[in-house]
Amino acid sequence: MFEAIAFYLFAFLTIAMFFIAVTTSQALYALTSLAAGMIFISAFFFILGADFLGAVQIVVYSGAVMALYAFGMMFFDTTRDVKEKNGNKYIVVGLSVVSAILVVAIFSAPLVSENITALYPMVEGAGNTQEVGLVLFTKYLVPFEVAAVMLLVAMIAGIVLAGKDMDLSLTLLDDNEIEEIKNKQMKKVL
Amino acid sequence: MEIGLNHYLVLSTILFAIGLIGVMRRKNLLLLFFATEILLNSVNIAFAAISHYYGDLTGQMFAFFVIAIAASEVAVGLGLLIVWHKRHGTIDLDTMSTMRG
Amino acid sequence: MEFYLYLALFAPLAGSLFAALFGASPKTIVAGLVPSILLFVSFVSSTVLLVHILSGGAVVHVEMMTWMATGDLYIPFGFVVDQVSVTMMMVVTVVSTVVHFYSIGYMDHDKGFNRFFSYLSAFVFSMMVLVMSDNFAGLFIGWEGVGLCSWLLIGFWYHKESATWAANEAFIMNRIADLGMLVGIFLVYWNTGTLQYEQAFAAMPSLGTDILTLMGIFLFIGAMGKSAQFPLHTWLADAMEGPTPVSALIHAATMVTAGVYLVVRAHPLYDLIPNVGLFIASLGAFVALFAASMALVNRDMKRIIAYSTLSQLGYMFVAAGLGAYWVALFHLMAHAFFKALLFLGAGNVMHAMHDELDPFKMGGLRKVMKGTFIMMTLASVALAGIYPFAGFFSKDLILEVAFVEHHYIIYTVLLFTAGLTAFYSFRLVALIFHGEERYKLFGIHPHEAYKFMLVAMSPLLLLAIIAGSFKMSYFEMVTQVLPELEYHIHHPVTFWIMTIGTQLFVIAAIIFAYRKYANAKVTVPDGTSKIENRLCYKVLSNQYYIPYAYEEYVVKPYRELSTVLWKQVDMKIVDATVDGIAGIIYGTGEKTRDMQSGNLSTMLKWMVAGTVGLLSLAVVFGLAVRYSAEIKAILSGLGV
Amino acid sequence: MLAPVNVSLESLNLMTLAPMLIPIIGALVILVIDMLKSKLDRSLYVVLSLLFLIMDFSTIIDSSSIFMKDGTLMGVFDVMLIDGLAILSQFIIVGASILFIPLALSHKRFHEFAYPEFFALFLFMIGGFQFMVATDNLILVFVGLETSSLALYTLIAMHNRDKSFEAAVKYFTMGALAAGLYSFGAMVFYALTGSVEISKIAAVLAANGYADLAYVLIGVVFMLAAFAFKLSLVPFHTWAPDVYEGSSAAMAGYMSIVPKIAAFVVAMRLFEFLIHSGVVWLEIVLYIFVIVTMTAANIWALVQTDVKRMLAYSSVSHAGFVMAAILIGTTQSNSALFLYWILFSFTNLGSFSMLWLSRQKHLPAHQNSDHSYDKFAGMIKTSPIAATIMGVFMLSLAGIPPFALFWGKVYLISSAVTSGYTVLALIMALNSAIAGYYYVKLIVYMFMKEPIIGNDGHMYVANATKPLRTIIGIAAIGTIFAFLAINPLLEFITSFVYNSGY
Amino acid sequence: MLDHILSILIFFPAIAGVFGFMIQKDSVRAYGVAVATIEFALSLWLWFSFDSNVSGMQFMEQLPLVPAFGINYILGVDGISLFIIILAAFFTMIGIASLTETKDVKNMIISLLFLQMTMVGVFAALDAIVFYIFWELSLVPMLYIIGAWGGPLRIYASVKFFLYTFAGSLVMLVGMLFMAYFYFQATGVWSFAILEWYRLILPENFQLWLFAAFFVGFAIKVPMFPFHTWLPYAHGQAPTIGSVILAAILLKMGTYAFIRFSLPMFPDASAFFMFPIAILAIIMIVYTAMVAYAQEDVKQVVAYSSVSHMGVIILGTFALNVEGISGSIFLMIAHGVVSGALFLLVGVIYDRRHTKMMNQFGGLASVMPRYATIFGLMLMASVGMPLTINFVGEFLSLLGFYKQSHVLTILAGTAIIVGAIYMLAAYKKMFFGTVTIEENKNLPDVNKRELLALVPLAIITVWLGVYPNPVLAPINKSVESIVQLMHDKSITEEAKSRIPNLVHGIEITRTTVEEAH
Repeated sequence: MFEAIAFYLFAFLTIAMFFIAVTTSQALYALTSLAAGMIFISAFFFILGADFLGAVQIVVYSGAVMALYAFGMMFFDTTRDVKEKNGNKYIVVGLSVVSAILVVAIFSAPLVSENITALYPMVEGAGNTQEVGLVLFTKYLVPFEVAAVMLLVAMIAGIVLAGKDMDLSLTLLDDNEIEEIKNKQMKKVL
Repeated sequence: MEIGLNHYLVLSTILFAIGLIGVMRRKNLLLLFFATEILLNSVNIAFAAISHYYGDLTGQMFAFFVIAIAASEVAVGLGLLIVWHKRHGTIDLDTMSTMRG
Repeated sequence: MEFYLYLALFAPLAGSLFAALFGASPKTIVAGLVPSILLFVSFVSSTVLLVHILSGGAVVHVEMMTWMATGDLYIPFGFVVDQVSVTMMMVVTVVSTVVHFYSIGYMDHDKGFNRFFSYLSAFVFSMMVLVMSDNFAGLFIGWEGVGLCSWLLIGFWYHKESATWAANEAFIMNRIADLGMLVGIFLVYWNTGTLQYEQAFAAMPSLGTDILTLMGIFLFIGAMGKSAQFPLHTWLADAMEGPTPVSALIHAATMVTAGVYLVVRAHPLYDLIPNVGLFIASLGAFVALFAASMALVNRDMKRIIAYSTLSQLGYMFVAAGLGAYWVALFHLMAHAFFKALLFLGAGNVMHAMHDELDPFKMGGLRKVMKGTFIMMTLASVALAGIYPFAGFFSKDLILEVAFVEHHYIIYTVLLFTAGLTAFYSFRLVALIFHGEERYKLFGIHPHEAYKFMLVAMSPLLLLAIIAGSFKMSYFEMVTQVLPELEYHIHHPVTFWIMTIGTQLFVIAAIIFAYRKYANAKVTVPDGTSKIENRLCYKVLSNQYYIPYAYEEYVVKPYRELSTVLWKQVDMKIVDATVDGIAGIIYGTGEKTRDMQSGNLSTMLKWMVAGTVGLLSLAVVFGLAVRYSAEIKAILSGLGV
Repeated sequence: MLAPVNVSLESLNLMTLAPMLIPIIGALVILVIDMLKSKLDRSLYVVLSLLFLIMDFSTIIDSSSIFMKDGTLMGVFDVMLIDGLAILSQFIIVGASILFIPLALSHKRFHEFAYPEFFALFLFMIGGFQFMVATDNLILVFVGLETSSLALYTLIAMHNRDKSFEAAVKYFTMGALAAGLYSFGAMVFYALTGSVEISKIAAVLAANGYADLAYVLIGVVFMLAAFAFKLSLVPFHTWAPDVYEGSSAAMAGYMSIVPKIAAFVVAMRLFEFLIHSGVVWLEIVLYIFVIVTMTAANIWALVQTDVKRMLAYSSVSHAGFVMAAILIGTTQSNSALFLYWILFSFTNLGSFSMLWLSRQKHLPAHQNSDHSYDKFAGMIKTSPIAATIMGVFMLSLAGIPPFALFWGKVYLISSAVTSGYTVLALIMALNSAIAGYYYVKLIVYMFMKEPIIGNDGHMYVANATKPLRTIIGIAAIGTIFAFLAINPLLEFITSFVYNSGY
Repeated sequence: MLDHILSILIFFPAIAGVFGFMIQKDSVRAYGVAVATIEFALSLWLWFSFDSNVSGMQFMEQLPLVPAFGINYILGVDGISLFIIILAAFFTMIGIASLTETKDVKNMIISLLFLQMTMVGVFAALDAIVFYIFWELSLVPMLYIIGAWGGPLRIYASVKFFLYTFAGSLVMLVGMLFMAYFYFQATGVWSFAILEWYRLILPENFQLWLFAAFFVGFAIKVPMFPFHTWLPYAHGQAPTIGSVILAAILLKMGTYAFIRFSLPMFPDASAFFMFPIAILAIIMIVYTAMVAYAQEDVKQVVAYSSVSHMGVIILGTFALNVEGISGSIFLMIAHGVVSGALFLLVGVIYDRRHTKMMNQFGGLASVMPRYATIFGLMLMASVGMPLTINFVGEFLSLLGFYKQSHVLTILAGTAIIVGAIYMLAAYKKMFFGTVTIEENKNLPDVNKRELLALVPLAIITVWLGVYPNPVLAPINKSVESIVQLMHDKSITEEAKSRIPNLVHGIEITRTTVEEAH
C-alpha cells in the first residue's frame, strides 16, 4: 500500500516537474523543476531497492549536472524570460501524444514473459551497493572502464571547447597572420 | 492495489513523451538539453523497475551507465554552447541555420 | 566466246572509269572519244555474240565469282548470253554507241563534258549487267545501277532546280517500284530456294498459283516503275530535264524498256499466271491510250516524245502480257531505234533553237535543218507504223496479237491509239519543220548540227527503216527460248482488211495533223484561244492533274507529316517524356529540399516524426497480427 | 552474503581487449607528452597516432588469425565478442583511420590540428568504435557509441568556425535524442528478455516464440530510430548534410565511413536475427527505409550546388543502398556489405580528400560555399591529373566499372537477386542511374567547362602536401585497381561472415 | 603472342594512352596515328590468323578475375565480332589521322585511345561482367569527347547520352545477375561466362523476363524507337570524330549484344518477341526516316538515318535465320563504314563553314566536286545501292525477315524508299542548285588529310559491296552455329518452327533449370 501511494505521489510529482521543465518560459523555473524531478526520480530508485543508483542519481544529477547547468545559465544569462517562437504546436503535441498513447497502450498490456531467469540475481542479505559493486567490477568492468574513458573524453572536450584557444580561429586566418601571432606570443613569453 | 512493472513502464513512457515534447518545442539550446536529460532519466526509472521485478542487476547497471553518459553529454554540450555563445551571444537555435537545402 | 562476253560487258565500265579520271578537269575530247570507242568495241563484241547465237551456237553462260553466299543463299556474278539477252545487248550497244558519238557533238560546249561520258558509259554498263545477268540479284544490280545513272544524268545540269527535282522524283519513284521488285525476289528465293533464273523457273511450276501470282505481281510492280507505267509514270516526262542524248538512250531506247525485258525474261512465270498477264496487257493498253492522249496537246517537244515512248511501252506490255513475248521484244527493238532517232533529232532542233522546247515557237525549220528534218520525219513515219518502216511490222503485230487472242477491247484501244500516235507525231513534225518561221519572233538563228552528229545518227535511221525486215530471222532466233507463238489472222480477207484499214486510219491521222498544223495560221498559243480553255484541253495539258495530285496529296502531306513527326512527336512527345522524367525527378528534389530547412528544431521534429511513424506502423502491424483471426473473419464477412 | 568470485585470468581472454586498448593507450601517451612539453608540432602527433593505429591494425590481424583458427571468441566475462563481423569492421575502422590521419598534415594550418587533444580524442574515438563493434552487450555498445560520438562532436567543433559549431551542435543535439531512443529501445528488450546481450535476447525471444510481438516491435522501433540516425536513413538523415558541410572535408569523408560501419555492424547483429525469425514488419520497414533513403537522398543530391554537400547526400544514399544488405540478410548480402564498405571507404575518402586538397581559407567573391561546383570548372585545363583522379572517384561512386564501387554494387545487387528481391534489385539499379547525374555533373564541370578567369589551378592543390598526395594516391590506386583485390577480399570476407554465423 | 593477341588489342591502346600523357602537345597527333596504326595492323593480323572454317571462338584467353563469384577474364572472337573489332581499329586510325580539332588535342587523342580499348573490349569479351565493364566504360570517353569538344548544347547532349545509356545498362546488369543466379541454381557454380550460359535452357517465362531486362539495355544503346532521342543530340552536338566513332562502332554494341546474348540465350523469348520488336524496328525505319527528312541540319539527317538503318539491322537480327542474322551483322559493318564516312563528310564541310544548316549551302557540287563525288558515293551506299556495302546487308536482312513475315517486310522495305527521300533531299539542298551564299563560293575542296580518311572508306564501300565474301563467309560460319544452337535450345513450338534447323548442326550440352523457382 505504501508502495502504491509513494509510486503515485512521485509519479505525479515527476511528471509535473518535468512538464514544467519543458513548458515553462522561465529558464530558472525550468532548471529548478528539472532538478526537483531528478531528485524525485531517485525516490523511485529507493523504492525499487536500487539504493546505489538512487545515491548516484542524487549526486550526479542533482549535484554535478545541475551545478553545471546552473553555471551555464549564469554564463549565458538566460535567467530572464526565454522567448521561444514555435511554429506549429500541433505537430509537437500531436506527435508526442500519439507516441505516448501508442507505447502506453502496449505497455499497459502485461508482459507474457514475466518469469525471466535473472542472469545476475540479487542476493539476499547483501546490500545493493555491494551487489552492484560485484557485478560492476566483474561483468561490467570493461564498460566501466570505457565509461571512464568517455568521461575523460568529455572532460577534454569541455576543456578544449570552452578554452581560450578557441577564441582565435586558425582556420579562418591566413598562414602569415598565424605566423605573426605566433611571433607575438613568443615575445610575450620572452 | 499492487504496483506492477507495467506501472513503471507506463510512467517511464509518459516521462519519455514529455521529454520528446521538450525536444521538439524548445528553441533555447540549454533548455533543449534539459529535455534530453529527461529522456534518459525516464528510461532509467524503467530500468530500475525491470531490474527490481526480475531480481536482476543488469538493469541497474544499464541505468548507471546511462547516468554516466548523461553526465558526459552535459559536459560536451555545455562546451559547445559556450563556444557558440561566445561568438554569437545567443543560444537560440533559430539563429543556427546557415546551412540548408 | 567468254572473252567477248566480258569485253561487251566491261568495255563500257572501262570507258566510264576512264572518263571519270577526268571528272574534275576541264573538257577534253579524249574523255568523250575513248568511252565511245570502247562502246563500239562492246558493240562489236555483242555482234560477235549475236552471230554466234544466230549460227546456232550454245548459250554462253559464265559465272565470274561469288557475290553473296550465306545460309542457303548463293548469288554469283553470273552472266548469260542467250537469244533474249543478246537482242537486248544489241539494242543497247547500238543505240548507246550512236548516242555516245552524237554526244561528243551535242555536249561540245558543256562544262561537264567529261563527267557526262563517265555517267553515260556507267549507264551502259549497268544496262548490260541488267540484261546479261543470269539471276534476279544481278538483274537487280543493273536495275538499281541504271536508276542511279538515270538520277545522275537527269540531274546532270544540277544547277537547274527543275532538273534536280526531276532526278530525285525519278529516283524515288523507281525506288517505290524497286521495293516491289525486291519483294518479288524474296518471294522467288523463299519459294524456289534460289535466285538463278534457270533453277528458279524450273521450280515454279510446282508452286501454288497464289504464290506465283504474288511473285508475278511484285515483279511486275518493279517493271512498272522502270517502264513508267501508270501510276508511276510521271517521272518519265519530268526526266526530259536531262540532256537530250540521255533522253534518247535512257528514257526512250533502253532503261525504260527494262520492265518489258523483265516480263519477257520471267516468261515461264507469267505463262503460269495468265490472269496477271491479262492485267499487264490491260494496263499496257490503258497506258498506251492515256499517254498518247497527253501527247496530243503538249507543248514541249521532248515531253511529247516522252509520252509517245510511254505509249509505245504500253504496246509492248500488251504484247508481253498476252504471252507474245517475242513480239514485245521485237517492238522494243524497233522502237528503240526510231525513238532514239527521234530524240536525237529533237536534240538537234533544241541545239538549233537554243534549248527552246515549245514547237509552237519554231516552224519552218526544214529549210535550215534539212538532215534533221528528213530523219525526224522518217522516224515519225516509223513510229506511226507506216509500211515498210520498222514500226509497221512490230506495231501491227501487236494489234494482230490482241485480235487473235480475242481481246477486242484492247485491240480497239490500240488501234485508236495508233491513230493518235500518228497525229501527235506529225503534229510535232508539222509544227517544227513546216509552216511559218515563228522562231524569228524570238530572234533565234537556228543552224544545223555538226555533220558528224548526223552521220552518227544515220545507223539508227537505217535501222528504223529496215528493222522490220529482220522479223522472221529474229523470230526464229528468239523463239528458241521464248514461246513459239505465231500470230496469223486465219482469214486472209480479215487480215488484209485490218492491215489496210489500219494503214488508212493512220495516214488519215497524219493528214489531219498536217492540215491543222502545217499552215501559216498557226500562232504561238497565249492561253486565250478557245480550245485552250476547254476542259478536256486543260485536263490533258495538265496531264490529268496527276502530277498536281501527287504534289498535293502525297508529297506535301509527307513533308508536313515529317515536320509534325519531328517537331511534335519526336521533340514534344518522345523526347519530352524522357526529359520530363528527368525533370520530375529534379523538380521533386527542388521542391522537397526545403525539408532540410537547416533549423535544428525541424530536424528534431523529423526524427520524432519518423519514430512515431514507425511506432504507428508497429502498432498497426502488431494489432493486425494479434487480431488476424478476427480481421480475417470480418473480411470474409464483407465478402473480400 | 555474496560469494567471492574466482576468475581465472585465462578465461578472461584479455587478448580480446588488445586492439581497443592500443588507441586508448596511444591517446593517453599523447596527452602525457603534451603535458610534459607543449607546443610540439602536429607532425609528431600525426606520426604517433599513425604508429598506434598501425599497431592496432596488426593486433587486429592477430585476432583475425585467432578467429580463423578458433572461431568466435568471447572475452572478459563474455562482454567482448570477437567474431568475423567485429574483425572485419575493425579493419575498416582502423584502416580508414590510418588513411585519414595523415590528412592532418595539410599545407595550410587549421585550428584543430594545432591541438594535441585532437589526436588524443581521435584515438579515443577509434577505441570507442572498436568497443562498439566488438561486443553484443547493449551496454557496451551504448558506452562505446557515446564515447566515440562525444569525441566526434568535439573534433567537428574544433575546426573552429561558425559552420563547424553549428554542425557540432546539430549533431550533438540529435545525437542526444538518438541516445534517448537507443536507451528506450534497449529498455524494452531488457523488459522482454531480462538481458541486454543480443545473443541472449535472441535466444529468449525464440524460446517463447515472439509471444509479445507488439513489445518486440516497440523495441525494434526505438532501436531502429537510433540506428537510422547513426546511419542517416531518411528521415533521420537531416543532420548529415549540415554536419558534413560544417566539418572539414577530411573529417566529413571520415565520418561518412567509420561511424557508419560501426553502426552497420551493430544493426546487423541486432536486426539480422529478427529478420531471420520472421519479423515481417521489420522486413517491410527496412524495405521502405532502403528505398526511401536511396531515392530521396539521390534526388536531393541532384539539386545541390556544393560538391561537399552533394557528397554528403550521396553518402546518405550509399548508406541506404547498403542497408539493403541487412534487409536481405543472407551471408552473401552481409559479405557484400563489408565488401561494399571497404571499396566505398577508398573511393569516398579519396574524393573527400580531393576536396580537402582544394580547401581555401578565403572564398573568392563568385564562390558562395567551400566547394561549389563552379570552383571546379575547367579543372582539367589547369590541373589535369587532379581532375582525372577526381573523375575516377566520381565514376567509382557512380558505379562505373571497373572502378571499386562497381564490384560492391554488383555483389550487393546480386545478393538481392539471389534472395528473390527482384524489385529491390531493380530499384537499386535505377537509383544508381539517378545518382549518375550528380556525379557526372562534377565531371562536366571539371572536364567540359571553361575555367573562371584568374583560376590558375593553384587552388586545387593549395592544401597539398606529400602526405596528402600519398593518401590520395593510395585511394586512387585502390579505386582503379580494385578488381585485382576483389577475389581475395571476397573470399576473406565471406569466410569471416559465414563463420560468424551471419 | 598470338595467344594473347586479344588482350594486346584491348590494352595496347590504353597503355599507349597512359604514356601519351608524357608526350609534348604538338607531337601527340603523330603518336596517336602511330598507335592507332599499329593497333589496326594488329587487328589485320588477327584477321589474317583467323581460321574462317571454325565456327566457334578463336584466340580464347582466360584469366581468373573473381573466381569466387564466377567472374573471369575471358576473351575470344568469332566471325561475328572479328570484323567489328577490325572496324573499330580502322575507324580509330582514320579518325585520329583526319582529326582537325586543335583545342586540347592531347586530351582528345588520349580519350580516343581509351575509347578504343573499351570498344575492342566489348566485342572481344566472353564474360558477361567483363563485357559489362567495357560496355559501361565506353560511355566515359564518349561523354568527355561530346561534352568537351561539342557544339553549343554539348553538355546537355553528353549528359543525356550518358545517363540514358547508363540507366538502360543497369537494368541489363540486373538481368545478367539473374542469369548468373539461374546458372548457379542449375549447376551450383557461379559463372558469368557467356559460353557457359549458352548451355542453359531456361523455362519460357524466365526467358521472357530476362530478355526484357537485356532488351532495355540493348535497345537504348542501339537506339531503338522510342529510346532513340539521345542520339540526335549526341550526334548533333558531338565533334566529327565523336559522331564517327559513335555511329560506326558504339551503336553496334547494342545490336551485337542482341546477337551475342539475347538470341542464343533466350531463343524462345526471341521468337516470342520477334513481332513486337519487328514492329518497333519498322517504326524506327519509317518514322525516323520521316523525321530525318524534316531536319534542317545535315548532321541530324545523318544521325536520324543511323537510327533508321539500325532498324533494318534489328529486323535482320530478329529474322532468326542465317540469312537475316548474317545480313544484319554485315549491315553493322556496312553501316559503320557508311555512316562513319558520312559523318566525316559532314565534318569536312563543318570545318570550312562552321555550320551544318543545309540552307547555308547549295550548289556545292560545282565548288567542291571531289567532295560532292565522295558524298554522292556514300549517299548511294546509304540508300542501299547494289554493289555498295550497305546493299548486301540490307538485302540479306530483309530477305531473312521475309521468311518470318511478308507484310512486315514490305513495310520495312519502305526503308529503301524513305531512305532515298531524305538522303536525296539533303543532297539536293546541299550540292545542287546554284551557289547563293558568298562564303561558299571559294570553299576549298577536300584536302589530302581528309582524303586520307575518306578514300579508304570509299574503297571499302565498293570493295565489300562487290565482293563481300571475305567478310560474309566467316560471319556465316559463326551465325550458322548460333542458329543451330538456338534451334536445339528452343523449347516452344513457336520457336522451333521459327528458327530453322540446319543440317550440319553443332553439338551442345544441355542443362536445365527446372528446379529454379
